Amino acid sequence: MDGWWRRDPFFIRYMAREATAPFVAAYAIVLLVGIVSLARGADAYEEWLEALASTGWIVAHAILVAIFAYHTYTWFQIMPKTMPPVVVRGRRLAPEVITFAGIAAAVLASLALWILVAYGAP
Amino acid sequence: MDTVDVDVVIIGGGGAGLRAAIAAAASDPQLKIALVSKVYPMRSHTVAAEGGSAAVTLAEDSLEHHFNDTVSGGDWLCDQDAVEYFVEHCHEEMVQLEHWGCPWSRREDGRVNVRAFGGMKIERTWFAADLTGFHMLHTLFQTSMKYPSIRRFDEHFCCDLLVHEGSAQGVVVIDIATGEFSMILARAVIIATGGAGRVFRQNTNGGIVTGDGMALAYRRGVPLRDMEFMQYHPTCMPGTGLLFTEACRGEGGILVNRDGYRYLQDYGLGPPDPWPRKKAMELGPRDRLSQAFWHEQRKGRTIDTPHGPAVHLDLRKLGEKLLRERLPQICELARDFLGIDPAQAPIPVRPCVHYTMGGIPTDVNTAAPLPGLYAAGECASSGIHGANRLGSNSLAELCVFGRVAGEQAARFAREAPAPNGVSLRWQAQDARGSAVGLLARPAGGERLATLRDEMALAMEQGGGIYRLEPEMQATCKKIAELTERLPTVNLGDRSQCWNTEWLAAIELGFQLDVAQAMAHSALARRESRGAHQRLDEGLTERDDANYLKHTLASHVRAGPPAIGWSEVVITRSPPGVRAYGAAGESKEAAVG
Amino acid sequence: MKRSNQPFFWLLFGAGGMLSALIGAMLVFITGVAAPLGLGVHADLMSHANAIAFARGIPGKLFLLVVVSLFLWHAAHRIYHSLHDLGIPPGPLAQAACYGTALLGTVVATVALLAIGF
Amino acid sequence: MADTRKIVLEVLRYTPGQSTAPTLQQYPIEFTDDMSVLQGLQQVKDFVDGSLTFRWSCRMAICGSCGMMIDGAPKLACRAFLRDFLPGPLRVEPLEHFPIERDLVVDISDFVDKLGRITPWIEPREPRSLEQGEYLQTPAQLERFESFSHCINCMLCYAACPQYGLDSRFLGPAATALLHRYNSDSRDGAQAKRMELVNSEEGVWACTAVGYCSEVCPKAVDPANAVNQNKTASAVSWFARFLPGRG
Ligand SMILES: Cc1cc2nc3c(=O)[nH]c(=O)nc-3n(C[C@H](O)[C@H](O)[C@H](O)COP(=O)(O)OP(=O)(O)OC[C@H]3O[C@@H](n4cnc5c(N)ncnc54)[C@H](O)[C@@H]3O)c2cc1C
Ligand code: SF4
Ligand code: F3S
Ligand code: FES
Repeated sequence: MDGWWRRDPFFIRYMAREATAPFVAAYAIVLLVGIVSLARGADAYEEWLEALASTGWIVAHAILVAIFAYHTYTWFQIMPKTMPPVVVRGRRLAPEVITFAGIAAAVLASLALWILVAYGAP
Repeated sequence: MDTVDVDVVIIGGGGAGLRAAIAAAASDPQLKIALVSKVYPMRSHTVAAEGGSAAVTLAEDSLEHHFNDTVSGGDWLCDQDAVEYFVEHCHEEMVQLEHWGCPWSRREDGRVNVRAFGGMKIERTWFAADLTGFHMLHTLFQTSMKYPSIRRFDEHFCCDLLVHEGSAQGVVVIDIATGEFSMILARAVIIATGGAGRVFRQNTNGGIVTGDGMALAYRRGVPLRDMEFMQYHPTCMPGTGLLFTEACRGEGGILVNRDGYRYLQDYGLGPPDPWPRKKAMELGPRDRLSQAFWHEQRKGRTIDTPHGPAVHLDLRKLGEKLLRERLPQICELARDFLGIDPAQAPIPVRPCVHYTMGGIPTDVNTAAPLPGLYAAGECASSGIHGANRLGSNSLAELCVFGRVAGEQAARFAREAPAPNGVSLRWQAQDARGSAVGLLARPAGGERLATLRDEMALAMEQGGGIYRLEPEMQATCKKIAELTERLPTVNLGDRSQCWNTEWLAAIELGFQLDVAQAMAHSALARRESRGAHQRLDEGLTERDDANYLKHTLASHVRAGPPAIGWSEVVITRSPPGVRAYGAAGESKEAAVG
Repeated sequence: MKRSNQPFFWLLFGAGGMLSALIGAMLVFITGVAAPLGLGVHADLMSHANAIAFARGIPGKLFLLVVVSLFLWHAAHRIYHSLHDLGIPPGPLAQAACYGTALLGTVVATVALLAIGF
Repeated sequence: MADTRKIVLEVLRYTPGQSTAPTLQQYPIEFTDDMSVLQGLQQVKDFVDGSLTFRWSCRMAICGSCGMMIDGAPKLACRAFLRDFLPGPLRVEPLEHFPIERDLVVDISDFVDKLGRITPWIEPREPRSLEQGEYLQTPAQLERFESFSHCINCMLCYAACPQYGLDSRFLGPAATALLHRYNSDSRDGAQAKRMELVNSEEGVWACTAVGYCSEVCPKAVDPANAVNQNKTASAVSWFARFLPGRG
């Protein structure tokens, strides 16, 4: 089974999907470091903020955004497989509809978050 | 050689074999049952049946109607005691399958739905979309797993029937994966090996439908009954022979010739409208529809395709939605093989060999004329189909007579003495010797496929929809010649493991025996009845005075079979005129 | 038959996957791109004062804990299975490494958030 | 349609006892556009090399015998058409993840054993005699399980599933689809028994929702959906144990 996932484009897409996980973890760790430094005091926190503002980290985060977006797409793409069939007026909902609804929900939630942060924050 | 001791051995894991196994196991949990099949049971050809299974269901229907449809459909060659038993028990068997989980199509109120079928006066065909046989087979197979007393021998090929002092006492099987032989000794043997359609060229049958069980019994002295009756199904794919179920017409599909004309009205099946209408036009019996095609072809009114002449099966009126819902498999076949969407365009079809009416003769208890031997399913001549089977009677038969076979064999096994191991061992060694002998021949000689194709072509020529004496004689000769050539055939494969070429050679031997019985039985029946239609001077009509009897072909070592005759059991329906369409309707009105 | 302990992890995986699918990309954009560059948000969005204020409120605390923890559990579960996909046999060791990290992260985040005070 | 074209079949050959390792053998054939890969193989067996071994029977995509790797993907040979693989050569190999018995024939006994373990029969919710007739089941109730009952046991999904390939203890797509078929049948009452298998370590939990099983299924059974729905069901039952009054 070595290298089985190179056998078919389908598997390569699957591996790409799974490969988003370390990046999700990486982001969680970045945040965690931020929280810990916040707990350690203002100096530690400022250091963390400064690091975030470096070009390297900004580029890295920009890449992370793309990876997270890919995760969003794949997550809702397998959604129809993972949930019980939804029957609306006697008809089973088509998979594309479920995927679309999921992505739409993600867009709405993200917009809401943006509005909250950009206009609601002090 | 390994020996396995059981009470009942069943050869065949199709609908009939599985139903028998369950019945035997349910009747007595102590019985040891062996179920032998050359393919995994769920691959058996029952899987391919599309249309449905008959059982009197609606309030306006009656056993009498089903009986009459069956007997007249069979051109009065049916054993009426068997038909009576059959129609009485269809419904409970269908309900039994329902209780076991078969996903029958339903009406809105949750009851099982029924559809119309050819030659049936009232809708009485239970169906599971167009996958009826598939669902029945898988339901039976999966249900059979409930019984630990059923020991399966999957992918084991039965190559001989063991007989000691006039009673069947076991079989010899080859484990296909290893090539090893075993002897299964039993107090009762059930043969449920299915039909023999592959003897012909264009047919609807799967590759495994090679008449093995019929030949096994035939070689052991059991005569084969009514072998001249082969059913041609009118709507098959030219070339491959793939079937477009009768349900296409049951749902309202029509047949038209090259001029777009519903030609069936010219052959005593009209008038065409109103449509659909039971027992008329496209819902006439299969033999009549196939014969009509033959005449159309003669008149040059068929359509030319790369695989020969065809007519059009037009399903466009049914509409996209109904087609997808009721006939999904048909849509798929048409699309993949022909590039046709039945909702948009008509499908070219022609008659192909479909069903073997004859077989191992059995009585109402499914007992063959060899003590300890039982037969059920297409390999049996249970007497219910006569000269022409009605669509959807066969699947019902698998259940009704499969159950009887299981129960009767179990009953017999409880009383029968233990098999005689010593004598049977010699026979089994012999069987192995001759099977292995095929492999031991030096290389060189003819290809197996050449012989097989010649046989199939000869059967088509001499055993077609219409038959002529000289052609039939030529076929008999050809089969004899092929039987002689068979031992010199070249087998390139010498392996013991999964040697399908070798098994195919054994199967071809079975097929040639069955073909021989068919050809000679046909020659002996000097009349026209049901699926056996002769064009010879003076033989084009049914002749009840001389031929209201079954043929019995008995195997003769090195020579043509001896043809004997047996009485047809008539209980309440004397031979009458088979009338369909307007003629049939007025006849029924007259009878009341 | 031994009951699998996977449902527990799978549920955390699912919750983290869903949360990150819904807002992950935007969150990364805000904290990693928009805030440092002052793109469309206040330049001091993540200033120490703002951060402390946010992390001292109960909703803020919970939000941070949930994001960090669930993202970690989501990743841990996927990585655990990916190790298997790549030929590293699943077992107590791999399980400890993956789920252990997520657990550790959760504990550290909890302690830190508590230390920040209310 | 009658025009013939040429393609080379490149078939994996292996005979235990005779071959040391599987090898590829090339067979150039002529074909017409309506010919399936199965017909191509039959042509070779009939007229070129009688020892080439493969399973087939119905040639109409319903018996489930003829699954093989065709051009790297699991397919039914009788429902794959030679015309779609031009210019070739067309690689034909036995199904992945199963031991080879010979040439294109694989050993599927693992699946058949699994099938036997899922309680693939109805244990009635309420008993009913034959005289009482059929159970009532509305078309809507039928639809809840019908598509999962369409499985022809062709094993394409097992050949597609990397998790099964990595660890064959996994119950796998088709067996789970059939399990789900019975669990969703309004007539059945053996859900609890089947859930034990679903919940177990060999149950559904090895699945990582690759989804390729459903992609290759020739009968649109959607086994991935069955497996993943059962993860949800299994997770619910995992937590339900801790609810009061649930033991
Ligand atoms: C395409 C098609 C559609 C049909 N549609 C309908 C329909 O709608 N309604 C209807 O009533 N009928 C229909 N029929 C007819 C009906 O399906 C068959 O008559 C019936 O299924 C035969 O069942 P069986 O159990 O006798 O044999 P099969 O299902 O053919 O089983 C035979 C079994 O015997 C085994 N076997 C054979 N030889 C050996 C051997 N030498 N050693 C070991 N095992 C052996 C095989 O492995 C197999 O398990 C249809 C037939 C076809 C071909
Ligand atoms: S689920 Fe589909 S692919 Fe899998 S065995 Fe069944 S029919 Fe074949
Ligand atoms: S491919 Fe395998 S991993 Fe799951 S979704 Fe299908 S069973
Ligand atoms: S031969 Fe039956 S599925 Fe292909």
